[in-house]
Amino acid sequence: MKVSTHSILYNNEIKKGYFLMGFECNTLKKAEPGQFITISVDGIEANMPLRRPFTIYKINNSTVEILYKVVGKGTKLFSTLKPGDTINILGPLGNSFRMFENSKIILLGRGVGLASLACLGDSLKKLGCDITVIASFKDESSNIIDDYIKSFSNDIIVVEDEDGTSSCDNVRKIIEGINPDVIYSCGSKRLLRMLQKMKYKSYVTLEERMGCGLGACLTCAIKTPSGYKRVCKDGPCFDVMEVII
Amino acid sequence: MKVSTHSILYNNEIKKGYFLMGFECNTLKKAEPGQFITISVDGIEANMPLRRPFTIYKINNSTVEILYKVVGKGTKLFSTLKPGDTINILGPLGNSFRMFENSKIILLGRGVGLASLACLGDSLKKLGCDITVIASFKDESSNIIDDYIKSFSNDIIVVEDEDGTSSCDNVRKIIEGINPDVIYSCGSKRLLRMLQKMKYKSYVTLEERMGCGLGACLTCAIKTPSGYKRVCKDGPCFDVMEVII
Amino acid sequence: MNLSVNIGSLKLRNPVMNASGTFGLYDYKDVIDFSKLGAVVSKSVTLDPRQGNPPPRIAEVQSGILNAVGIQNDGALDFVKNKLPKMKDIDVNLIVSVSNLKVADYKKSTEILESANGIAAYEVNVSCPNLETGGTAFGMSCQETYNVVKSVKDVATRPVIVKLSPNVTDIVEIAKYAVDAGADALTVANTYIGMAVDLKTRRPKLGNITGGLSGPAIKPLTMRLVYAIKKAIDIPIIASGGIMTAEDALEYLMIGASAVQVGTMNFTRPDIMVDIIEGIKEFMLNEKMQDINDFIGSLSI
Amino acid sequence: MNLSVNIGSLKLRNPVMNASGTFGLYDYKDVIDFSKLGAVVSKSVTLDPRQGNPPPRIAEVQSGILNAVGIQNDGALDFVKNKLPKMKDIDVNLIVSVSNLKVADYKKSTEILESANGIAAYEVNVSCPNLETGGTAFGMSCQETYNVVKSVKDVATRPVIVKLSPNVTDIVEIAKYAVDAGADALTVANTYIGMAVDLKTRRPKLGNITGGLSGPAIKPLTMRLVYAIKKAIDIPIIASGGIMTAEDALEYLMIGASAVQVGTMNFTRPDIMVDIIEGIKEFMLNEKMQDINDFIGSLSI
Ligand SMILES: Cc1cc2nc3c(=O)[nH]c(=O)nc-3n(C[C@H](O)[C@H](O)[C@H](O)COP(=O)(O)OP(=O)(O)OC[C@H]3O[C@@H](n4cnc5c(N)ncnc54)[C@H](O)[C@@H]3O)c2cc1C
Ligand SMILES: Cc1cc2nc3c(=O)[nH]c(=O)nc-3n(C[C@H](O)[C@H](O)[C@H](O)COP(=O)(O)OP(=O)(O)OC[C@H]3O[C@@H](n4cnc5c(N)ncnc54)[C@H](O)[C@@H]3O)c2cc1C
Ligand SMILES: Cc1cc2nc3c(=O)[nH]c(=O)nc-3n(C[C@H](O)[C@H](O)[C@H](O)COP(=O)(O)O)c2cc1C
Ligand SMILES: Cc1cc2nc3c(=O)[nH]c(=O)nc-3n(C[C@H](O)[C@H](O)[C@H](O)COP(=O)(O)O)c2cc1C
Ligand code: FES
Ligand code: FES
Repeated sequence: MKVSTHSILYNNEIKKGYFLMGFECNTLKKAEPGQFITISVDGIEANMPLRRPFTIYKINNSTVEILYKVVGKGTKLFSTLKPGDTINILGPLGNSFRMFENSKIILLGRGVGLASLACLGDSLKKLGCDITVIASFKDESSNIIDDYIKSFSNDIIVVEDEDGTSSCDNVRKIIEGINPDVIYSCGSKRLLRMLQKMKYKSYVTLEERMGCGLGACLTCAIKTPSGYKRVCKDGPCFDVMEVII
Repeated sequence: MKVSTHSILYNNEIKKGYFLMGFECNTLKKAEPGQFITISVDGIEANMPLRRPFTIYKINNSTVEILYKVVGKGTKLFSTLKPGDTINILGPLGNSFRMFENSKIILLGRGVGLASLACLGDSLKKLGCDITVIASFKDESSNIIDDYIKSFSNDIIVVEDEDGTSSCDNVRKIIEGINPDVIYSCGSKRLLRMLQKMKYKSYVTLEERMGCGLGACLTCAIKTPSGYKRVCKDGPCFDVMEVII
Repeated sequence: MNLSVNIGSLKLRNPVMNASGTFGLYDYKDVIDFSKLGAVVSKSVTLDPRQGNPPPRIAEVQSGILNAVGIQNDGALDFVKNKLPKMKDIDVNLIVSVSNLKVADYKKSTEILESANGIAAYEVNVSCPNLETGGTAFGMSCQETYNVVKSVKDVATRPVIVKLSPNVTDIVEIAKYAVDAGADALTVANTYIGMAVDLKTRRPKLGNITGGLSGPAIKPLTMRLVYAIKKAIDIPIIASGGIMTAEDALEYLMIGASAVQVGTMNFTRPDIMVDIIEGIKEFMLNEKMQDINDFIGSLSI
Repeated sequence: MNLSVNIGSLKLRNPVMNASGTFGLYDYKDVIDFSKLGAVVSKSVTLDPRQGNPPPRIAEVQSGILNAVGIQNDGALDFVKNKLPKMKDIDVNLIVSVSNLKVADYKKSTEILESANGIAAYEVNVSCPNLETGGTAFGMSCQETYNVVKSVKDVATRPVIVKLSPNVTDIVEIAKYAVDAGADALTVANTYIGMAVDLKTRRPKLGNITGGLSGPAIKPLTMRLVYAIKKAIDIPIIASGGIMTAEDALEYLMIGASAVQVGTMNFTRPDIMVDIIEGIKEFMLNEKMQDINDFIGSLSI
């Protein structure tokens, strides 16, 4: 794990409000699925002192990608960056997902949370898994499924708020229909609580506001049966039974 | 006087660390010599909430120019702006120089202070004055005399720290040799104090740190025999006998 | 859509006004349309003329400024005679800020202002250094705050708003004394004492060495003060500290302020208050809100 | 070129260290070369383990952050048993921050730390809410500050640095009590109480509602505190508040601090302290300065 400055290779709006940023970064080459990086917003101008965390979306040799949604001041600023501009990166950070071979897998992503499961899907595929993506979106405008996600998916099921298919009830039925060995989830506390009540082995990657990203400041606490844990160091990947949401 | 946003036409480094910025601005068309504008640095990001004041360097119909030196965070940021970028301008502000017709004039400028006398020189020339510029610089690298200044000057005398010609003694002798009707000065408190002791009618344009620029906040105070005055509203142009430096 | 709010018996057409000392009166007619504002607040007026502090009086720091003007003004009599008449035809509530260095002067200057028309309310600034006790502000002591406010209330026929100092261990306690002395509302709060130095000259950046910190940097601090006072005391509060956008203003209203003052950001954009008022309207429209008073104090804990 | 400074009997190889709670110990070995730092300060340790405040515990504000971690830690015994040994081979002065919610606990936790090797000094954090008197910090009262410091000094054989709370009317008075109780040095200061809310959710941004403001926004405030204490009392001061660059650090040294702590900016750049130390060296080189101690307190008024 290292702090370093990198040139942006591309930063494309793949869908209104969603950007795919690529940069060269050797230190991230060996990052594992579920790990994340933090990016400094305005550096030592420090109008915005907190670094922003993003899951690694894709690693292609030394080219690393993140997929992010513009939600506030920081991501808005990132969205204006152009190829050749530099960003300051810290990573890889956090633990990674426990992975399984030759298993029946569901990746259950809500909104941009799906981006946090892409790298994992890619790796699981290489381990011989059969992968169904259940992608939950508000509506078509936030559907971020791209060729990369398609490349490792055996099946992709899109559920949406607009037509009611994204209800917990419906998602539960879909999952039970598939009867997977393992579920990985990101992006919805509602779905997480549902998984906690289901019988399947399930993992989740969590988001919490962060200070250091390195395990030192204890600001990224989430509740667990054994007290507070740190999303940045003990996570961001947890067994769903391990967290209290 | 108005707040308004304008596109930059050009922003050229005319000499290392000195920039000439031009923009279209109708409301400044009728500004008078010695008046100034203030420019907002980062707007309502407000990491740098104070607007920066600059004398109008040149007015050419609706194209207005300022000549500025990079000295701190604000001017550094300005120096990165490109044609098409916008700046927020407030002005014209302050009083203007009292002007005389058909007179023998000295414009005595120190460093970038000379920029604050250019517009004045241009106007005085049109009033039939004979103009000698005495330009005092640290060394050749800060000599900002350009074609515009040459265009209204009958004579230009450059004095420098390097060869000692910029000493008060020497400048006094040069002035006495010319025996002008009126002297206008900017950029040096040392030269200002010298002028206060000489017999010539002299005016100065002063700089002080500013809040509002509009006469309301009383932060831009300078001492005068009749109490504090406001550089932004009672000035920036003063009779040298009117100020205590 | 209703934007009007009440500060005690004072009715404002909307909750946005300037903070004292950061905005002009009649001479700002070119800059802003006064009839759009909730009120305007004058620069603080003292009984006797004051010449103020030596320059430099202002310095920029990260996301804020320091100032040490030293309440330069021509005195209460001059204000009534020469400044007030120029406001006659301007359609806006005028709140006159009253400040002094001796307790007795507060009463006298209020009496002078009482003799004049065209004033909607007083804002009593207790953040001035108290010369009688060696330079700490009245607003840093419960008893002195009480004494100052009482002396103004004794003669005032108009609403009295007390502007508190934030430089205290327990602002709630001081607020209670102000209210006990008869304050009709509180402005929370003035500037925070700060300092900046210049590495090159190795000198302080202000002639007065220390000054008051204002601007976006202080918003979280003043937010906490407004929240603490509102929780403890039932009195209208005008929030003053770091307001830059309509969102900032709305945040203060949400935690219980009845109105807000914009200070430093008038320097950044002299017409910013109009943008803030427009932004509040837009928010209400988006949230389908009929009356801003339904939003005031709507924070859920 | 000499960068080493003394904090009482504690000798530092340079004046730069981290602020408590914003930096890791042994687990930061990958991030920074500890042997380049003047010292490292541990996260505050309490007698009993504390689980801390509900999330969210951090929020960003303009040029700063709010935090309300609530001194989560595993207690003094665990610190001595499990954390301290891992620091054994790390070549840097370790200052252990001690905090508590009851006066008596300060003495007990110091006794536990006294039993261990590898500690260079204590930093007594009096900014914790005092449970015995209803939640205001020890550091907001002269007498309680005195009691806490005295109880640590009674058992400490190592230098005792007292970290003051800035949330007070008169910090100089409190500093005097700390010094009277035996403080060998002061850290000035902790975070400023603040608050932030979210317009969308209409809730506070912190689980604890209020939190401590830190970062560049507070620098002018803490500068003033350092200056005021230095003028009044002759004691070594470690400055802590808003340091972002070598210039910021140098400004604090110029007004009289003997060393500085970097807090929030470690989040922005985990290796920033090394840059700050390099920047100080560069400044000394440019100014042809042999000894940083000649620069300390060199402000001219
Ligand atoms: C481990 C992790 C992985 C993430 N991966 C992705 C990803 O791959 N793609 C993506 O679009 N987003 C991801 N996020 C969320 C992303 O970090 C936030 O959307 C982003 O920080 C918002 O910044 P902003 O300045 O635009 O928003 P603002 O609201 O202005 O941010 C202000 C502060 O809040 C913090 N913040 C805001 N939202 C969140 C959040 N949801 N979680 C944590 N901190 C937050 C920011 O870090 C910043 O400190 C991830 C978050 C975490 C914790
Ligand atoms: C009436 C007037 C006319 C001016 N005209 C010119 C001009 O034509 N060309 C030019 O190069 N410069 C001019 N200046 C000076 C110019 O305003 C400053 O150099 C500039 O504001 C520095 O900004 P900064 O952010 O780079 O420096 P910083 O030091 O980072 O500025 C910080 C703060 O100090 C203020 N400040 C810094 N230096 C000065 C100064 N000398 N006078 C007033 N405020 C200052 C800034 O406004 C800002 O508020 C003028 C100043 C005044 C008052
Ligand atoms: C230059 C300046 C002058 C001020 N003068 C006064 C004053 O005369 N009386 C007063 O009560 N407050 C005065 N203040 C404080 C402001 O009214 C306001 O309370 C403070 O600046 C905080 O708000 P802000 O962050 O929006 O600026 C002054 C502030 C500034 C910046
Ligand atoms: C997340 C966080 C946790 C902190 N924890 C402690 C602590 O445990 N003990 C303490 O004395 N100070 C603590 N502080 C205060 C810092 O040590 C420091 O004094 C303060 O942040 C001001 O410095 P800065 O502006 O450089 O951050 C903490 C600050 C932050 C931001
Ligand atoms: S962000 Fe600091 S411990 Fe997780
Ligand atoms: S800058 Fe406000 S009065 Fe001059």
